[in-house]
Amino acid sequence: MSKLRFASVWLGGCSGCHMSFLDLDEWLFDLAEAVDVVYSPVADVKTFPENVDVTLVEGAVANQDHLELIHTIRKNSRLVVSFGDCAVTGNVTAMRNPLGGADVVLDRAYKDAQLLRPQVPHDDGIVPPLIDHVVPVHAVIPVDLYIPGCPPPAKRIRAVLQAVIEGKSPEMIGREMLKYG
Amino acid sequence: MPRTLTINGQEISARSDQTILEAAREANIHIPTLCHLDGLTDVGACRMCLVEVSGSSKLLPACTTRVQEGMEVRTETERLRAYRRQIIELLFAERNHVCAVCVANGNCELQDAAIAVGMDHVRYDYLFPKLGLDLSHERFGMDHNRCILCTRCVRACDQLEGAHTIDVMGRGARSLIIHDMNVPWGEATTCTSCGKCVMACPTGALFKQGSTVAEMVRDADKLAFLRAARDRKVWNV
Amino acid sequence: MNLEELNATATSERLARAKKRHHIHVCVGTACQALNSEQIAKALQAELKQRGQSHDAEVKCVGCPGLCSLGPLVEVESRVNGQATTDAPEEDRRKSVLYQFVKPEDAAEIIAHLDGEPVKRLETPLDQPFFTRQTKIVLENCGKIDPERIEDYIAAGGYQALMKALTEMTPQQVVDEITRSGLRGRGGAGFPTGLKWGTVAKADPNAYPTNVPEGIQSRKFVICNGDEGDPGAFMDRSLMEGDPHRILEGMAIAAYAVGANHGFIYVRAEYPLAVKRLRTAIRQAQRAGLLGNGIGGTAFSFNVDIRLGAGAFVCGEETALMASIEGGRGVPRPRPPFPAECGLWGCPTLINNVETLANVPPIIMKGADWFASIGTEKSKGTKVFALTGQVVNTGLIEVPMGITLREIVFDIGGGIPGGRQFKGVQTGGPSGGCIPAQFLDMPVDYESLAKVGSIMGSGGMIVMDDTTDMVEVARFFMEFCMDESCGKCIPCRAGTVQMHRILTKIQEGKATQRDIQILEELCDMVKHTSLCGLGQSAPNPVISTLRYFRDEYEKKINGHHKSKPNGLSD
Amino acid sequence: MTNPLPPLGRAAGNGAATAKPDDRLVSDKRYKIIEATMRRYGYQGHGLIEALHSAQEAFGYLDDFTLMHIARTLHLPPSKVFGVATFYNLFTLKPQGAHTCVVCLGTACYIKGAREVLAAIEAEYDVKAGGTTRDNQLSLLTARCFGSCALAPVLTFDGETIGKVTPEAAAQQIAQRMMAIRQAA
Repeated sequence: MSKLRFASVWLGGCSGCHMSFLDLDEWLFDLAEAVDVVYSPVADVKTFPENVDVTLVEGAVANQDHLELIHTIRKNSRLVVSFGDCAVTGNVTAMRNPLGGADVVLDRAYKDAQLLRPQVPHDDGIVPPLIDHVVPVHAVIPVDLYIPGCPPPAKRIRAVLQAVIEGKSPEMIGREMLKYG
Repeated sequence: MPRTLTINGQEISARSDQTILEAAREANIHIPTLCHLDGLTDVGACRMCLVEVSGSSKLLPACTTRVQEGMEVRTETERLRAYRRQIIELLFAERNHVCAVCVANGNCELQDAAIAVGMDHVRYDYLFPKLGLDLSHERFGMDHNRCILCTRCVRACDQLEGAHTIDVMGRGARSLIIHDMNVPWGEATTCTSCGKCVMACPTGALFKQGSTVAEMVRDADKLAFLRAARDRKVWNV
Repeated sequence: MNLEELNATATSERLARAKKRHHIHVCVGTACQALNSEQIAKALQAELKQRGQSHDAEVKCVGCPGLCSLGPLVEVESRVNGQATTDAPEEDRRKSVLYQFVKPEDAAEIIAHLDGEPVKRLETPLDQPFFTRQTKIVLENCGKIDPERIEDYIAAGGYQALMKALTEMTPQQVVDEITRSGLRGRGGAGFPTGLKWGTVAKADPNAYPTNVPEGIQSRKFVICNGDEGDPGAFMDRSLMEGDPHRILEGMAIAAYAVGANHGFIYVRAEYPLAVKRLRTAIRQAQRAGLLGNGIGGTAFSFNVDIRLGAGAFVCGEETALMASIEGGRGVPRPRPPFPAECGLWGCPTLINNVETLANVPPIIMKGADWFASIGTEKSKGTKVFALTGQVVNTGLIEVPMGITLREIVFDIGGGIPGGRQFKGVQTGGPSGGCIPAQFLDMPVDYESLAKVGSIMGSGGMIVMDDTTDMVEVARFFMEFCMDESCGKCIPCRAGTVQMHRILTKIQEGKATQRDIQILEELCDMVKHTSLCGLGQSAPNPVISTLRYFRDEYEKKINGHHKSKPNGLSD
Repeated sequence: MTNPLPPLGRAAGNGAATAKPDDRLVSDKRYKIIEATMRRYGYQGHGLIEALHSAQEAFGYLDDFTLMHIARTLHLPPSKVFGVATFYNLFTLKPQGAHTCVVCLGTACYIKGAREVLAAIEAEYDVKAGGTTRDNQLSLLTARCFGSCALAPVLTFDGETIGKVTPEAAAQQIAQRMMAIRQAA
């Protein structure tokens, strides 16, 4: 059996889901037998490759870069997995939404608390512009699988990946697999 | 007069004054609920307990429908499951339910319901309304972001405590739980600070001050106990 | 007032009326009044006085004769040959002229032409299909009598049915008569009225715990539902404004039949004129001994109170309406128990719509067989519709059940203005559906309308031409339901918001095929799980426009949000 | 009978700070009208909506002080009174402008362009539906249907019905009426 081309991306989230992924401990060796990691925050690859079999997406869509990347991911991946509560629901990343648009948050972060030359960084290429409304991944592109959890426990991640490697749909049933938070 | 009926094909008997929900629970048949709480009157609002009854074209709420002789009830059809999941999704989309930062995480009827209906994601747009947090009461707090408007607190305050400090203002999606005339809870002069509303809350909307993520302890059973003790007058004083 | 006194009043009133050669009727319904019709009445009166013709002609302010689009309307009814008699039906020897778009300045000309040829520039024919194709039972007095004078109503045969019921019939006989007539609820759902009456009549007032307020002496109640909330519907308003006593009489007969001694009329506060006229009518009826204790010299007592709505569409739902009368938030509760067994303050309660009750007196007077001879097999009698939208003749019409939509829109309504094409007609308001042109020849009755995905509703009928955007219509009604949802049950409270959101996305060109699928699933769920009729019917406008005008939705869809096969097995 | 509700003042914001509550009940004759309504219903809870109607008519809106007064007199919990007052569209808790314009958004008006009429007035007076102009001269409201569909689109200005309005003429018609009233005064 040829190895699956595996990617994981980190959008608007805290990287906790990736930490939980690393909690898979020695099973990671088994995983390495079954997949090639072609893109990941823990691998030094600059552009999202083509012909990816499965992509885990951590984090919500919160800025322009995310928005562009997520479309590339969809185009280049057979299977897109919303990985963790931020990707599935928006979660903590989206808690800024009720406050209004991006400016409110930017002002709070860069201006309100600054005494010396308060300004929002704005030069091109310095920071990606925030989008006004943080949305979960499936609000932008079709998503194939969802792994809730903040972060999803390692056991849950393993159960999903195990099924995917075997070419099956994971059974997302019960507390073990579905509890949010 | 006992009544014989079937629920999911299982034959059970019940008293004529029992609801389908009560009869089902006695027979260990689970019917999901959100606005129901033992000890409070039922309002049939959450629609989670809707069941199919032979001969009725409409779905009936198990919590307010009395049993009848020969009734054939089905509680777990594909259609009911699909509806229940939609209802739970609507609730998650309606307000800002963030399990990760909620006092009720791991101890929440809404979270449990999401698991039970198999909600792996929400199909509807999250609305992200801007809602308040009331920490003016010295012992309790109210976070409207987590409220599902089940009115269990309203009924607990009215029917068990007798204070009716809590009610609902506005209507539709703009409905909001209020204290007295929409004053900060700490200024609500009719409140006795008894905490029954906090016990009644199915989510983390009402909580004890000082509790943090996942620290909420549920003691809704106390309310059923109070009601039973009162109705049966077990304390002879 | 007993039967003899009633008859005496009727006779003397008719005699007084016969003495005048000309009867000038000025419509003072809400629409005409908005166009200054009261000024017209004053001007006509002043003109009569100035010309010294007051003995010979009278000006009467009357309810709505129906053709609101030509208002203000003035009708002049004149005796053709000279002599005043009371022995023969005087209508035989009278002729009428109808004037349209009348202004106060026209008064002199109208009065000057009383005895001569009609004023041609103002005249509109009375033999146009708008009038000739109608069958007036419920509206027979609207536009004919002064709604603020009980004598007018009595002269037109009013309160005879009540006296007949009280003195010649047992309550059971009244219920039987209504049952045999085949009358069905005119508020929307079309529940058989006789069956409802029978249930309340049989209901035990002690079956449920009750808490009737002090000062109200009744263990059963009759409620007249005048909370006409459907936008584009004003049948009940016109009835309450134009013939209030008929409603009181209907209520009193209903109360006698079911054993109630107290009734409430729940009226929208947006109808101040209707409230005023009903209040006047109640006062007059009480003074005449036709309401109150010992009605018409019998042992039967019945009092009526008016309760005002306060701007909540959901209060048209019967359990919400009762919650509102009790002074609370207009929030519905699950049924059963039905109001017929456990209603207002826990008492058995009969709730009927205004138009339903207005049908009662003629059924009692003329008999169930007469009523059952009108209409179709399952839908008896007539129905009043408020015909509005893109149609030449807008206004109030009463037609026999079973008439076709084509007759209503093209004959009575005069077709579509501006040479445009007919596209559809919306019946049943926010709870109803849009009926496309292919069903124009369908008979209008409860079953046929339901079959094509709409409902009879309370009687709003909005005609739409080919410029109408059907997705926008669906969005409009969804916005209405969203705003009017009481918020108690989740499917209606949150479901309408999401449906409205998707419809808005479609209108903004931001929706995908997937959104339409989610919309349809939501429609199905909200329809079947909502607590009350508002939620259960809120998806109807979407469902029916998706059924008949799906291409309009598809055209606005932006791309396909479809998953490609992902290679996983289940 | 002892009153179960707490004294006015703490929970009731408006007015309580400046005048003693009971003074206001005595000095403001309009409370007599509300009193009469409540008496008609034997000071029982089912008279709540009628009492609110009468207060709204007397004052133009319902402030906390009045709501609390009604709650006390009818022996109802303040939260219930507030819940009812905010459930119904016709009750308002904010003072209205000197003049009120209500645009009907019923179906018949809607399909004949009521939305455009509303937008035109909003633009002309720089006020959103449901709000009042900054000079407190005009409150702009919407209604679900006046039942005057034959005159669609319809609006009312201080209770007077104006039918068959157009987006172009609506603002002017309102301005004319406001001007006329100002000149008369």
